[in-house]
Amino acid sequence: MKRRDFFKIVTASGAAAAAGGCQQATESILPLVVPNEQIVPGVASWFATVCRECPAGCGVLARNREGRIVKLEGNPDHPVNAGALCLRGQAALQGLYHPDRIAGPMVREGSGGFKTATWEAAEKLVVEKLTALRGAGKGRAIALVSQLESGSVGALLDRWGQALGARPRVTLEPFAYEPIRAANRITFNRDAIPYYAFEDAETILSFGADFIETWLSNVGYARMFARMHSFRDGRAGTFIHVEPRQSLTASNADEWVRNVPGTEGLLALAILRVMVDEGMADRRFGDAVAGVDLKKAAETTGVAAETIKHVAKAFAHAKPGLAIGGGVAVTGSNATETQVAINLLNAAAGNVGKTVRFGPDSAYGKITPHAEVAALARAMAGGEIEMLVLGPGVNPAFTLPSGLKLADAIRKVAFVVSFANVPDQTSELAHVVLPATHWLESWGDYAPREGVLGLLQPTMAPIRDSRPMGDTLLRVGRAALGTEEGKGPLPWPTVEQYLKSAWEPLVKGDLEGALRRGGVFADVATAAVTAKIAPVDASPAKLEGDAAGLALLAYPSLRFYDGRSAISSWLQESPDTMTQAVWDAWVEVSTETAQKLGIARGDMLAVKSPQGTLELPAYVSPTLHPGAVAIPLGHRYTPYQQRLQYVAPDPRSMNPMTILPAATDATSGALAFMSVKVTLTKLGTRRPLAVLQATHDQDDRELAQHVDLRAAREQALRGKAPHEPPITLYADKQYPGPRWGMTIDVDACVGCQACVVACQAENNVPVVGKASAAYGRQLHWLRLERWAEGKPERPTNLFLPMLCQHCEVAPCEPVCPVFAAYRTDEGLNGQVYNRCVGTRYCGNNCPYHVRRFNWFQYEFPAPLEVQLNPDVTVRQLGVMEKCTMCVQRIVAGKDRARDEKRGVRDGDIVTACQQTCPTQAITFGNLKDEGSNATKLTHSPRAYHVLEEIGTRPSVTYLRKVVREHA
Amino acid sequence: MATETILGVFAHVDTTVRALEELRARGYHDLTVYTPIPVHEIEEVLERDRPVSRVRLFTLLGGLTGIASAFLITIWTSMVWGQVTGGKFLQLVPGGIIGSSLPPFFIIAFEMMVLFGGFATVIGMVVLGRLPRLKASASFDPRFTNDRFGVAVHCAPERAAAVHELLRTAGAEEVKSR
Amino acid sequence: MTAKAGVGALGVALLAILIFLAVSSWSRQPAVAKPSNQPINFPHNVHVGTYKIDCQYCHSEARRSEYAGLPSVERCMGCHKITGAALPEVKKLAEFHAKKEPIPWVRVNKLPEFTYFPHKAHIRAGLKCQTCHGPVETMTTYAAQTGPRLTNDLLNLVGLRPAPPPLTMGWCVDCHRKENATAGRHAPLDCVTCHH
Amino acid sequence: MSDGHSTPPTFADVNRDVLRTLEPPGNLYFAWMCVVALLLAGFFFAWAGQVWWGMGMAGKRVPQMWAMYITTFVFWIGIGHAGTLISAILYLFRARWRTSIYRAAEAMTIFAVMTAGLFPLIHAGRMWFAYFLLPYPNQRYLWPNFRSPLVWDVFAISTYLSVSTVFFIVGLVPDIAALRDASTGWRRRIYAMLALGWEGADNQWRHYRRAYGLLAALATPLVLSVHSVVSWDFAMALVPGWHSTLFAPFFVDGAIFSGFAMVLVLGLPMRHFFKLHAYIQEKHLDAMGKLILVTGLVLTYFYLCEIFTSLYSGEHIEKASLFWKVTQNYAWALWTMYFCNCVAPLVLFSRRARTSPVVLYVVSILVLIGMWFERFNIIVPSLGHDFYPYTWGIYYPSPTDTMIVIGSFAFFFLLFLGFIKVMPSLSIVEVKETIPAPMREKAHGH
Repeated sequence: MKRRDFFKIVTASGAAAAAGGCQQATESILPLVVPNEQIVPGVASWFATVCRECPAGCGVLARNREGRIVKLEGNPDHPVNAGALCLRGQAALQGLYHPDRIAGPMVREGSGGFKTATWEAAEKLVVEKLTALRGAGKGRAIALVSQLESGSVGALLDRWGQALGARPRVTLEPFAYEPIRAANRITFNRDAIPYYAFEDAETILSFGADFIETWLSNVGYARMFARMHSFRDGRAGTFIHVEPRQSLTASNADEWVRNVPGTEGLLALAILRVMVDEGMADRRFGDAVAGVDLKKAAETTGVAAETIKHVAKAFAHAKPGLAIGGGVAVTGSNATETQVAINLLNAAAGNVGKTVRFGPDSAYGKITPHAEVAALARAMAGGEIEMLVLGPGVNPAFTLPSGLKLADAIRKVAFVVSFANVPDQTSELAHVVLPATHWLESWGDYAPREGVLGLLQPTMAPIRDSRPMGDTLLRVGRAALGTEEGKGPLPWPTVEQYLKSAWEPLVKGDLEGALRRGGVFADVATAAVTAKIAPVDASPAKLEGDAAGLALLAYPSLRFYDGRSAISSWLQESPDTMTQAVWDAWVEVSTETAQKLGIARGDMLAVKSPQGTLELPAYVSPTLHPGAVAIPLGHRYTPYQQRLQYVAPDPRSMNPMTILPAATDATSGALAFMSVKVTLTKLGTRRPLAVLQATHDQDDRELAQHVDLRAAREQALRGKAPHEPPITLYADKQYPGPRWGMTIDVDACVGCQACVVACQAENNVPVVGKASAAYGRQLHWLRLERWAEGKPERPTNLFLPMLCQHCEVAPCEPVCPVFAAYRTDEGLNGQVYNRCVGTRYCGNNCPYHVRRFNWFQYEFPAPLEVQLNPDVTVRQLGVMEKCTMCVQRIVAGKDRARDEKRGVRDGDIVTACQQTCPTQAITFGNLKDEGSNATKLTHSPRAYHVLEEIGTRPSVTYLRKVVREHA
Repeated sequence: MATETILGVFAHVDTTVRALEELRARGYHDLTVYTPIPVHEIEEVLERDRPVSRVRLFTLLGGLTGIASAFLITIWTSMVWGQVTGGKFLQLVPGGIIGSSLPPFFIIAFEMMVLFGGFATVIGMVVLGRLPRLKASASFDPRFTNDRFGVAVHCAPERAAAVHELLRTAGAEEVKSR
Repeated sequence: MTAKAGVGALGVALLAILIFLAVSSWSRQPAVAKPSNQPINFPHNVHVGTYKIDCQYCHSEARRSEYAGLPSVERCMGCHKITGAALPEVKKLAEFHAKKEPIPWVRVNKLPEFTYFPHKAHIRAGLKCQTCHGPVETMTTYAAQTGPRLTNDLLNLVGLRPAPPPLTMGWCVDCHRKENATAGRHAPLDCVTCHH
Repeated sequence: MSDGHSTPPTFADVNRDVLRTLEPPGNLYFAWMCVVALLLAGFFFAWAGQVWWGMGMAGKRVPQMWAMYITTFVFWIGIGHAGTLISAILYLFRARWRTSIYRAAEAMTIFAVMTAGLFPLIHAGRMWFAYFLLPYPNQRYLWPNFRSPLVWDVFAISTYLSVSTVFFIVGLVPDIAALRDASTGWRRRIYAMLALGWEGADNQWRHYRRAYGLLAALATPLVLSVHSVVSWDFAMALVPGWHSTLFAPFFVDGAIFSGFAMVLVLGLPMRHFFKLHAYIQEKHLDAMGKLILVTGLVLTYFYLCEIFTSLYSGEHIEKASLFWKVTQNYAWALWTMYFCNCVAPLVLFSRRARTSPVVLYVVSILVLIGMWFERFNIIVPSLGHDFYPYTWGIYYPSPTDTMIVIGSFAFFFLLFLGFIKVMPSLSIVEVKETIPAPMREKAHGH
């Protein structure tokens, strides 16, 4: 298995690694003892499973080489993501192969640290505790907390709890969208979170719903959003977004309405008011908005009356439209009211049943209400709980407001069992750690919404001494109950048997098929609901703390969700699209505030709330509402803590949760993230942010271009003007075979960074760390640029995925003294690592600066090196590298075609970035084949080349973004 | 037949020249003249019946070789495995050479011309000047690299006396037979 | 004097040749590890030569994978349960099988890490294994006789030793060119086909 | 002889005076050598670190993938121009004042080019594969890319080094012969070997003069070509601020400019310490001063052209690059350059300045600084603000960078200081040619 060799060599001596090779160590190669039918060495096999990085539950295909997973891709058959995957899903591998993964069971000795133990010993402790408690009849003192498990696994956990007489299980998800449930109870009398049919909407009116980042199911909804919004044969939907901060989602809006934080509800009602007054909605809705006066509303919300009016028009005239709420809009003390108002908007516009579909309800509806979590916290603090069992993926000590005092409460619990497989803030408080297998190593199932059941199967053998939580619980449960296998309430020997028996009725004998498809998928009929119209309290959200302070917007991070993904160094290094910052958290401060306090980017600020203070570097943003500061959730320095790799760990917390009170939404009792006003003070020290993009101003260079919707329509009708051939003295190169090319639709790109991480995973791109990244030494082959146009306070944002343009007249090639950079016969710009001497001339001469240089010998700390793609060379220090258009996939695709004795067809070869793109902005294909999608798109009137005037004649064609007239 | 060498050591250029003129007049042509520096007057006398140094021939040939080899290697290498760089390439097709981009090769050619030419020149000088000589010639005297001029006359022994006389009258500080 | 110069020139020329040989052979990637003792003395000549077993019977991955692969211990035992079970070397095999342990074969052929060589494509093109691996059917223990090292180069130069398949890039390219020219194939000559 | 102005020296004086420069050096010399050796040690230490840990040890980044190494490389190549210019071109023009300085200048040339030659190696990410750039037959059938300016460099610089060295050695032969005849013991034996048995016989002189002339004729275009080729490293690239047809003459002129400055920086102390006033006279200084002045003015003209063209081009990106250089982060470097290269040499309009060693010395130092910054300004700021705004950035030199750049000077001075103690730093023969040949009847003399 030759591609594995370099692990030894690289770790041994950098100089001799990838291209040295003069020395030869004898090494042994081991044959299998018994051949494994599923695995042929050197040939990838794929296993379908479900991504558990967040509750969205996307389908995943895991690529297995020689028994190890090297890449994750979306499952095309899965109804939620249909082949796409977000950056967090792509980075799940880093959790699987995390260097800090817990090696085996650990037991705390007295008050001191952990010491490793055998499974038997560790389980024995748990059993003893369980039996003792049951013996004392204190079953209720046992609490079981897990992440959202909507399928049979959840049922098993509940059954375990009942069998032992424990408290009802608590499923802990910080982002539970309870107010939506509550509001639906009120308006539609249905306790559920519906399916929002973006694809059918003409206009989407979003109140803070960050559906491109984290809201409900970001991949699924981003996909559907692209379908309704991106320009296709002359038609394109409209998207209006209301939020005090320009989030990534907001920056994709055709119109971004910046409102005073906490006034979304009022704004919604004002819009409804206009609709009623102007006869765009049924009179009956009048009583819902009886108390709302447009002028006053305009003042309080800080949104001009005209804006409200025309938003109302745009929304009401859409057939159908869709209004959604989420993010900061529905996490205030008035969250439920806000969502009720939004529901009324949908009802008034007649969207219910069309774009708002009850029936295929989201699994989020099954999350334990926050009230119960709070109750559990109180119980623990009161000493009622004597045994706490924490499932993998739950980290309440980090992901819940410190106002709940959860960490202290947990410390009060006599016996805490954690199933975490990577140490986190909560497992540190445990007494026994029984590392559960990573979801890629486990059996399980997950139903993201009604009718969709995804099945999890082990895609590889566990790389650490960890066991499925289910198995452990079954074993200790039986031991505690004194029953043996096959009998009693917990008869199943392992969770695998349990699941297979549970699935039997669903898969109807065809388990193989179901596993191959990745689950059992059915359509669920839309349930009819009627809206109850009642007056809504339109008062803005109440905020604790200094009245003169700034509203704190703590928002879920695109990259880390609630922080569970922060262990991935890939994600730490993939920039936040809006700020382009990596490896650090920041507090976003509006320009006005910055000027008042004399703050520059990188100045350390103390963010003070009644709960405490948080010290973070400032990021000055011209777009943020002056009355607010924003801090992303989920940031923590965790990658490779034990090795102190990549970034100097900072003792100070970066988690806004530490300054949030235990505030709740009055009506639903849901956790309120927007609940406090903070004051800023400048500390005088600095912590420069690692920001990858030097400037967001294109300086009139038209790198990312846009076209007006009307113009785009005309062009689409007229077609593209024929492109005159370039003038040259020399004969052009002829391509005997195919000529590869790529098109990227800037209009479809939503800037979600999935492609960046996918590329990193596919091409063995190393992680360089904060210092290097800040100094222009990041190695991403594909980078996602944000270019801002127009007024700085409300810019039009253009997202430009920039990768090697594979120019036909490539400036990098002729300057290379050794032909390491050259033009292949298939129109690629080849880069031969083992020929490269490292003069870096090509890097200077590339006008796009997409060439990356190996400044050091970058490490892949064990066991991360196991993830490396065997088909891609790991580059040695001192060589140039860059996007190869996944040449290894091209080779594989041609090989497959030759096996089938045919030529390469369109779609045979899919690059990693294209494969994972939720909005299908990227198309790869043969430009000589007139029929290929890529070629068709290059003929589009919107097609252009970046820096065309230089005459490099790139093989990557971009399609202009279509901007709406009023944007 | 045995010849004798008579060496005259001079302190001045004009005396040396006078001696040479005398010698030539008397029909002595087998002379070796040692000077610390090249002196016009002396050269004039000596160069009268000598061809121009053939070093320049070496230079010419060297230069031409350089040019030829440069074009050979550049063009040949881009034929045997011509990679396309920046859309430029050099390819042999039935119709002849296409896509050719020769200009850069002239630079190589120029440099190689100078290199080969230079080396050839020195080789020429060494070979024609009978260098390197491993041991000093009989009639050489260390002073000749400092401030003295030497005239060594190779003649038949019987005429030695006459040469002695001639050199002394011409103004030699010292005359000796070797 | 001129004779001396001639000798000197000759010396310089020889030196130049030696340096060139050293540099060029050093700059090549050794394709082959030095022969070493295998855990089991496996006689290819018996299996391939005497019993005419097809290479791909044991190296069965060759036709479908990048790697030629090694026979699983199971497969070896398939025959050796009965055949030659008494032989000492076969006993060793039986032990491994009994212990359910893989056999730690010492690797012989190895291309550098930056070179992608798929056996599959070459088998598909009908290439004989011997073309690259030498006359395996005659080898008692399969270990490459010679790699492209300076000593071997010199020995080959003076014809004391037949040049083995050197598994060097130039050698690959030669074959690809020949095939394209004569057999009208489309063996790729793009650098990135093998170096990516 | 403290004052050589009264009576012209005789041939014997010349030998004596020149040989005197080879006498065992004093403590000052050794002190100098120690400093130099120390810096050199640092240089190799830094280099080793960079090879071991990677190019990241130097402050390079995107977009400045080239920075101080190439800057210093071009600087030294430039220095390497005066020598051959003086010895070849001025020889062809029969500029007799060159004789007293040309030997030192040539030595300087060779050592400067050797120093410069280190930098491509230091700069390469995998210098252990640098031999890929040489066209040598190999089993891979791979050859260098003759379209790459870097390969032109390889040819130009290696040619320049070899030809200048040959030229230098040829010039040395008769002098070494003189040394041989003046020295004894092992020294004599070594010199005897190097002198190739030179005797100053008419036959030797005859071919010698011809060969020397031809070499000069070959070297002259070479001098001009080398720095043109180096300039094409930049001119052939797309980078705004590089992509200019102006570069070849611009670089050559700059090279001569800095070269002469360096000749003075080395020559004036030699004149002082070795008491060579008889040979390096005021008229020589004056001539050098004039040359510096002229080349300086030409350079100023080129600067103006550069600015004019980029303004006149109407190219948005070109202009943006220019304005950024003039006003933003690196402006200080640019203005330093303008002062040192355009303003400072103007004092040489006065003859008194041209003949005052102190003034000349100060101006020369300024010019050297200025010329180093010229290369810096061409490379670093241009790259820092080129086509693609996303990657605009500022380059910060790392300790490794600095150590290696400083060390290169140490390397150069080590070679030069060594040279002046083993070889005649004045050409015995040519100096003799300049003074009247000894005549018995003075009336009949020249």
